[in-house]
Amino acid sequence: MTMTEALHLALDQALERDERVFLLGEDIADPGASGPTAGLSTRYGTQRVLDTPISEAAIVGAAIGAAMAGFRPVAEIMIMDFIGIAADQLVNNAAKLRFMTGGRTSAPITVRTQVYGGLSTGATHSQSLEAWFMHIPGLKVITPATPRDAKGLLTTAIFDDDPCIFLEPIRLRGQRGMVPLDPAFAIPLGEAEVKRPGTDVTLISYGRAVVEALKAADRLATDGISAEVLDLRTLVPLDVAAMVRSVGRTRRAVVVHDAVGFAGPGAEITAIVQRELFGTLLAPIERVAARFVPNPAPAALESSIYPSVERIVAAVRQTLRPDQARSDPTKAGIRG
Amino acid sequence: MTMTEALHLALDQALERDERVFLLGEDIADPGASGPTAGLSTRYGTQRVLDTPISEAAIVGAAIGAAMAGFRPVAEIMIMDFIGIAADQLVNNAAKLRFMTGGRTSAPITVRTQVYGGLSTGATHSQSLEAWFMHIPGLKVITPATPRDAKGLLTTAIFDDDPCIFLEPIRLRGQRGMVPLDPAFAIPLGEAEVKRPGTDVTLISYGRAVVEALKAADRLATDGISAEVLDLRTLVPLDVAAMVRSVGRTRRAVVVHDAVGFAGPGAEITAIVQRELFGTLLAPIERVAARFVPNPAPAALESSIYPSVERIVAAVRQTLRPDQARSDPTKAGIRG
Amino acid sequence: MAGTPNDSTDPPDQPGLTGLTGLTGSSDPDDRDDLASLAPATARRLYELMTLMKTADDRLSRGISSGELLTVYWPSRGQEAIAAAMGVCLRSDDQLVTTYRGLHDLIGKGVGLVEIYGEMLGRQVGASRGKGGTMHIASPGVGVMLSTGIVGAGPPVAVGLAMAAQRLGLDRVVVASFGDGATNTGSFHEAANMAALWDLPLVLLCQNNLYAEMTPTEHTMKIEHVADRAAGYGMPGTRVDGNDPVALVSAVTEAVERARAGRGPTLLECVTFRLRGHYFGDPMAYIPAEQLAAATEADPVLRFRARLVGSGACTAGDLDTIDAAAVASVEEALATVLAAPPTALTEIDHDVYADARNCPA
Amino acid sequence: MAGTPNDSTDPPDQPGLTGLTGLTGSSDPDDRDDLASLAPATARRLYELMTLMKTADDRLSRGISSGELLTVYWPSRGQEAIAAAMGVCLRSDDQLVTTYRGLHDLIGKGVGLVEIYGEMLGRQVGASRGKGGTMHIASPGVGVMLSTGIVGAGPPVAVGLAMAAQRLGLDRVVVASFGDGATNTGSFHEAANMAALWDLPLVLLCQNNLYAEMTPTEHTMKIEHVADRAAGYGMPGTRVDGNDPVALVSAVTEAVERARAGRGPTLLECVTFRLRGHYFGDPMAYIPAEQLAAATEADPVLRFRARLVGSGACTAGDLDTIDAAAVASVEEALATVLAAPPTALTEIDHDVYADARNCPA
Ligand SMILES: Cc1ncc(C[n+]2csc(CCOP(=O)(O)OP(=O)(O)O)c2C)c(N)n1
Ligand SMILES: Cc1ncc(C[n+]2csc(CCOP(=O)(O)OP(=O)(O)O)c2C)c(N)n1
Ligand SMILES: [Mg+2]
Ligand SMILES: [Mg+2]
Repeated sequence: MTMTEALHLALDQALERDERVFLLGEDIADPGASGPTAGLSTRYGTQRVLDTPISEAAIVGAAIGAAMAGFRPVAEIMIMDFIGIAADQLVNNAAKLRFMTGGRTSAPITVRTQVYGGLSTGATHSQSLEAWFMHIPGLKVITPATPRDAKGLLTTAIFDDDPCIFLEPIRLRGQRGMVPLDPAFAIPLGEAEVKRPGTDVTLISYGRAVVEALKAADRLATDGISAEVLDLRTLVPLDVAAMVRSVGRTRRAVVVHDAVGFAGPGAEITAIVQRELFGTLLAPIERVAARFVPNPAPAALESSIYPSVERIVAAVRQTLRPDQARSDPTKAGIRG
Repeated sequence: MTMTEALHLALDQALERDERVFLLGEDIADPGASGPTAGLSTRYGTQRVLDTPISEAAIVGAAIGAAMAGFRPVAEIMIMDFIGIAADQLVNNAAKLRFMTGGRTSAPITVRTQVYGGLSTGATHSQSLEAWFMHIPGLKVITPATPRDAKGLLTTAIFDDDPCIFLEPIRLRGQRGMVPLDPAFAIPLGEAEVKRPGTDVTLISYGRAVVEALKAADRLATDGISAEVLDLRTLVPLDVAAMVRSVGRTRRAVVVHDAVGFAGPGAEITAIVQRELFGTLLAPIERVAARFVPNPAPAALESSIYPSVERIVAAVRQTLRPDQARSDPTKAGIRG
Repeated sequence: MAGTPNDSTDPPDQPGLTGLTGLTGSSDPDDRDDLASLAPATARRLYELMTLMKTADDRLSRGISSGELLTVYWPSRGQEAIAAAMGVCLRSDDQLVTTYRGLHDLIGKGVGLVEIYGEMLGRQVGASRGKGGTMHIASPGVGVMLSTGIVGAGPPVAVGLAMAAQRLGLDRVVVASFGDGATNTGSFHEAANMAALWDLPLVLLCQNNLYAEMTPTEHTMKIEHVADRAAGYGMPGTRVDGNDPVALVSAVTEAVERARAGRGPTLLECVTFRLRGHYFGDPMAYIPAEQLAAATEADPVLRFRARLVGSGACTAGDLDTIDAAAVASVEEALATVLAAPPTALTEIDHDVYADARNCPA
Repeated sequence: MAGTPNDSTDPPDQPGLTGLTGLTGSSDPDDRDDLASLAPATARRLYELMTLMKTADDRLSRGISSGELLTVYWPSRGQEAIAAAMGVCLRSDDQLVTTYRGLHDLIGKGVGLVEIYGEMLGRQVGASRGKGGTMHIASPGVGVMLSTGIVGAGPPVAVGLAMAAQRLGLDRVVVASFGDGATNTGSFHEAANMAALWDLPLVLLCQNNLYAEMTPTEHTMKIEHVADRAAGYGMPGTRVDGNDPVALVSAVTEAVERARAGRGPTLLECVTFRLRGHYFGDPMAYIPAEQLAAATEADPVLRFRARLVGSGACTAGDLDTIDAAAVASVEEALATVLAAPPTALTEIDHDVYADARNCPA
């Protein structure tokens, strides 16, 4: 089934199985709904699949309140670029409630949000802001790359006791794959998966970029380079052991993601790996990520800012250059 | 003069010198004002130093609109934890206007905000969220550590043609130093400064943590270890050349900041330096930052989460250990 | 009732068709047509603008359907009267903040079709050299300062623009144009409060088209009239038939003059309908058939045409000439745009900062 | 006028003293005292709560001034009547969302003083084992679900709690208590709109103390009465003398019963004054001397005492006994807290996630 169908199935089964689950968001109820929620209000009623006003702060706030009272709300922020409006509720309430109340309250909400990058919708409908939420203690951040992972991770998120931000990359919505139908199927958070084994270099990735990394690995294979593709699946919790295992073997790493590179998730991954594997690495860790620019609207420009097979392959080749030491500091340009 | 006086002076001189400058924010006008804005509305009138409703989104939005029309507004977000409420305006308007309109409009605003960490005010009045804004193309991020830098950088920010986020760490407000009185005194953005020269290790820092880094350097000196303290002063633009110059010489780096470590500014700094200086480094880059936890209210708990002289010294010692290679990947624990 | 601004204490409209009953696009049959209250040149200009807007909108729809044009687009079709009224009531130095559904507003304010189409189609001749796209068109030369893709993000910026006008001692006015759904956002509230507090020269112009995306307005607010929100800020709230250009000119003029005179903002609710749904290609399955039929019946462009001819203000021939001119302008602009070079890849390297050297790697 | 809820169409109060003229803390001298409308036990309970709140507040102020106690604190002193009215009107399963200025609200809802002081002073016996601090006290066992340090952040969460009550078919009511300044936040607006839309069992209780930090309310909103905001959401808005416990009981009861009966939310504006300024130690230089004098004169605790005695409902001796009991409770709680161990350093390792293994390094 497609990614959208997998997400739909996860929501459907969660609603079916547990009265505490309800969905709220803009345009998620029939007949207007499209995407993963289409059909659900017809099946479960508009009390359990609830259209809201355009009020992102209150959508997340309301989810938090209901969660504190025992529900398992799944809030939708239609497109991730709008999540700033709900940032205060996520950061100052959801993330911190458990700690600030010494465990007396908590906010086990799931916030689903679509990443629109790649649709030519311009700079305010394209951002991938997961780095923000990684940085906030108390939140979990989930980014599936396949229909199977989407179903398994969303199911886990909904029933997880902590607030989860769940990213759905729009460019994957039509992607197909086998998905377990069992409602009990769930994938634990914090377990990366090797999506393709390899020996020469590890491509550490997540979300939409995994698809690109896999294509790059195919391309590299034709040149006799064996790339392992590690899909992190969740950024918090982060499976450091899996990264260290893989890169410990391949001794080279390239981090690939659709978020902007600068101060992005790849920075943290790189910082961890350089420390854990210092002396083992044969090359500096490279990052291939969105360029540091607001998303341009035209498709040709937009696709040029994202990780592409070409950019990934070039980065891998960089890690394979014989002499990696750059001992001449004067060579480094200003980035400021 | 103190940091507060230096900030006051920068604002005063900017108001004096340029009719386009005005200030807006909550409780910034006399007789209620305290901190850097105290006295300014008495001097320049409440049209130029304007109290606003508690409306962070509209405060920043209004600053943007006025800036588009030729003004140089300085908006205050009282405490950085509240900046989430204005995040949408910062991210989707201020940062992107110039690009989205092909240069036809721009938002040369300055957003001053205080970082309250260390005041025992608990988890929602303590955060240091500069990493968020580093990640957004189009914004500049400024973090002075001394009264002199505060004055010089704030002056530059106000007259800079791009939107600037200016952090004022509350723990530095009473710190004293020499400050040029000349209204023309300005420090260019993107130039780090060596606050203390050294040869064995570079402490890369900014903001309040610079003070701790300097203390740690003193302590290390008594043990014969010579630490260079590099104050970045601005995170965007980032002075990569200065980092490479310094670490290229010392061949060891410890990044020190008050923001949470995970996915924090130090991650980007580390990722850059490991790449620029691969093969030159004698040890993995260490990070000393706030622990991954909402700020606890009690002073004893709170101070234990921040970089301290002890933690910095321990990290430096770690970089000085003879054998840095960690070739056994199984030793690495799960961080997920 | 139609033809003059209604205040917000009118009795509630029929459920399910909120506001639509007021959408006649002409005065009550019993009354004398108050078209006569407009100067003939104004009436003609309104029609010119409305037909140009309709033509520009229809042409995009046709081009996208046929595969000739590739863009994303949120049609304004059906909301012509509101934008045309702004067009005739605003001075060129007055400023506008609009949204993704801005085509008509942009045309009304005087943005050239080449700039608009060029931006939508990713051409170097676009308002932003094609980089911003459909949702983000600005043309400060004619006062269009911002179009936002984020619902509710415009009013706070409009507050700042109005503060600037007030500070500069200029008598220019700022209009923030947005939808009914936008009034549920916190940004709207914060901005409206500030505007009233500081007596800003701002018109908060709500184009209440009865839906926000696929959700009917009555599913997102309990109140019947958006204009009722004004009381909470201490500004006047006015509700007007958004399909009646004559009523709109009167209501917009009143709000603009009030702002221009330094008497502060107005919340002006203009009740209308999106005839093509939310985005281009929207199947509109969520719109009840009778509602769509009634709205189509109330098409402001066709109604205004009939009214102009019926009242003897213009002949059908006059209006045919205007229509033909609109088609010619639209085709000419489109041809120019299609012949123009696509946005250069190197555009990415500009305009992130004033000085490109500030960009991190 | 005082003594019964005033609706929001009352004539505006005197400028500079917005609302204060209504703050008599008793009925008009001409009227019969409507104290009689309360059951004697209720009147007595109100006084008990008010004096306990005042004593708890004064004790903190004294302790901080003398250096005995070290904490940050936003005094509620002067707002006792409102919290006491909630105390007598709410059931223990009703829920409350309050703010940093929550001391009185917490006491009214039944949170123990040891939990409150313990949290403020960073002791293991605090509501959150001292980790949350003054601004973030919750005690779900008695219905206190959240206190927020972020102005405006509470109402959206209260909406969710009220949704939960409605979904569960419970007749419990949620009260969101916040200040006048909070009604300028976008969060308030979004929450109020949702609450009205869905007929939620919620009371939006605004403690209008005429200031937000150092800024008088009339500098941040054009309207005279916060209650006027209700109209924009389609809910009733009521303004009441927030220093008069009798009027408050009636107004709170009405709003709570409305919510409990499934008839939706109310915006209840209770006009009062912060007698100690914004934070403890606030020099209050920004408060006009006459305003402070008038407010001190209208001290709700002293006024209510005089009224109880004056009407013959209680003897001064009765009330002295109650006062003495309050002092004893406060001293006992404080002694317990001061003897309790400080929050353990290891508390940092708990409650970031349900399972600590989820924490990154
Ligand atoms: C903050 C935000 N939330 C959601 C969206 C998605 N969205 C785009 S248009 C729209 C409906 C807006 O309705 P309204 O304000 O009535 O304007 P209309 O489209 O009807 O002109 C929504 C929900 C958005 N762009 N921004
Ligand atoms: C979003 C936000 N902005 C600013 C502040 C700083 N602040 C704390 S209390 C306060 C005033 C609140 O006034 P009001 O809502 O009237 O409540 P009161 O303190 O008078 O009880 C402000 C501005 C904050 N905590 N949160
Ligand atoms: Mg609409
Ligand atoms: Mg107040």
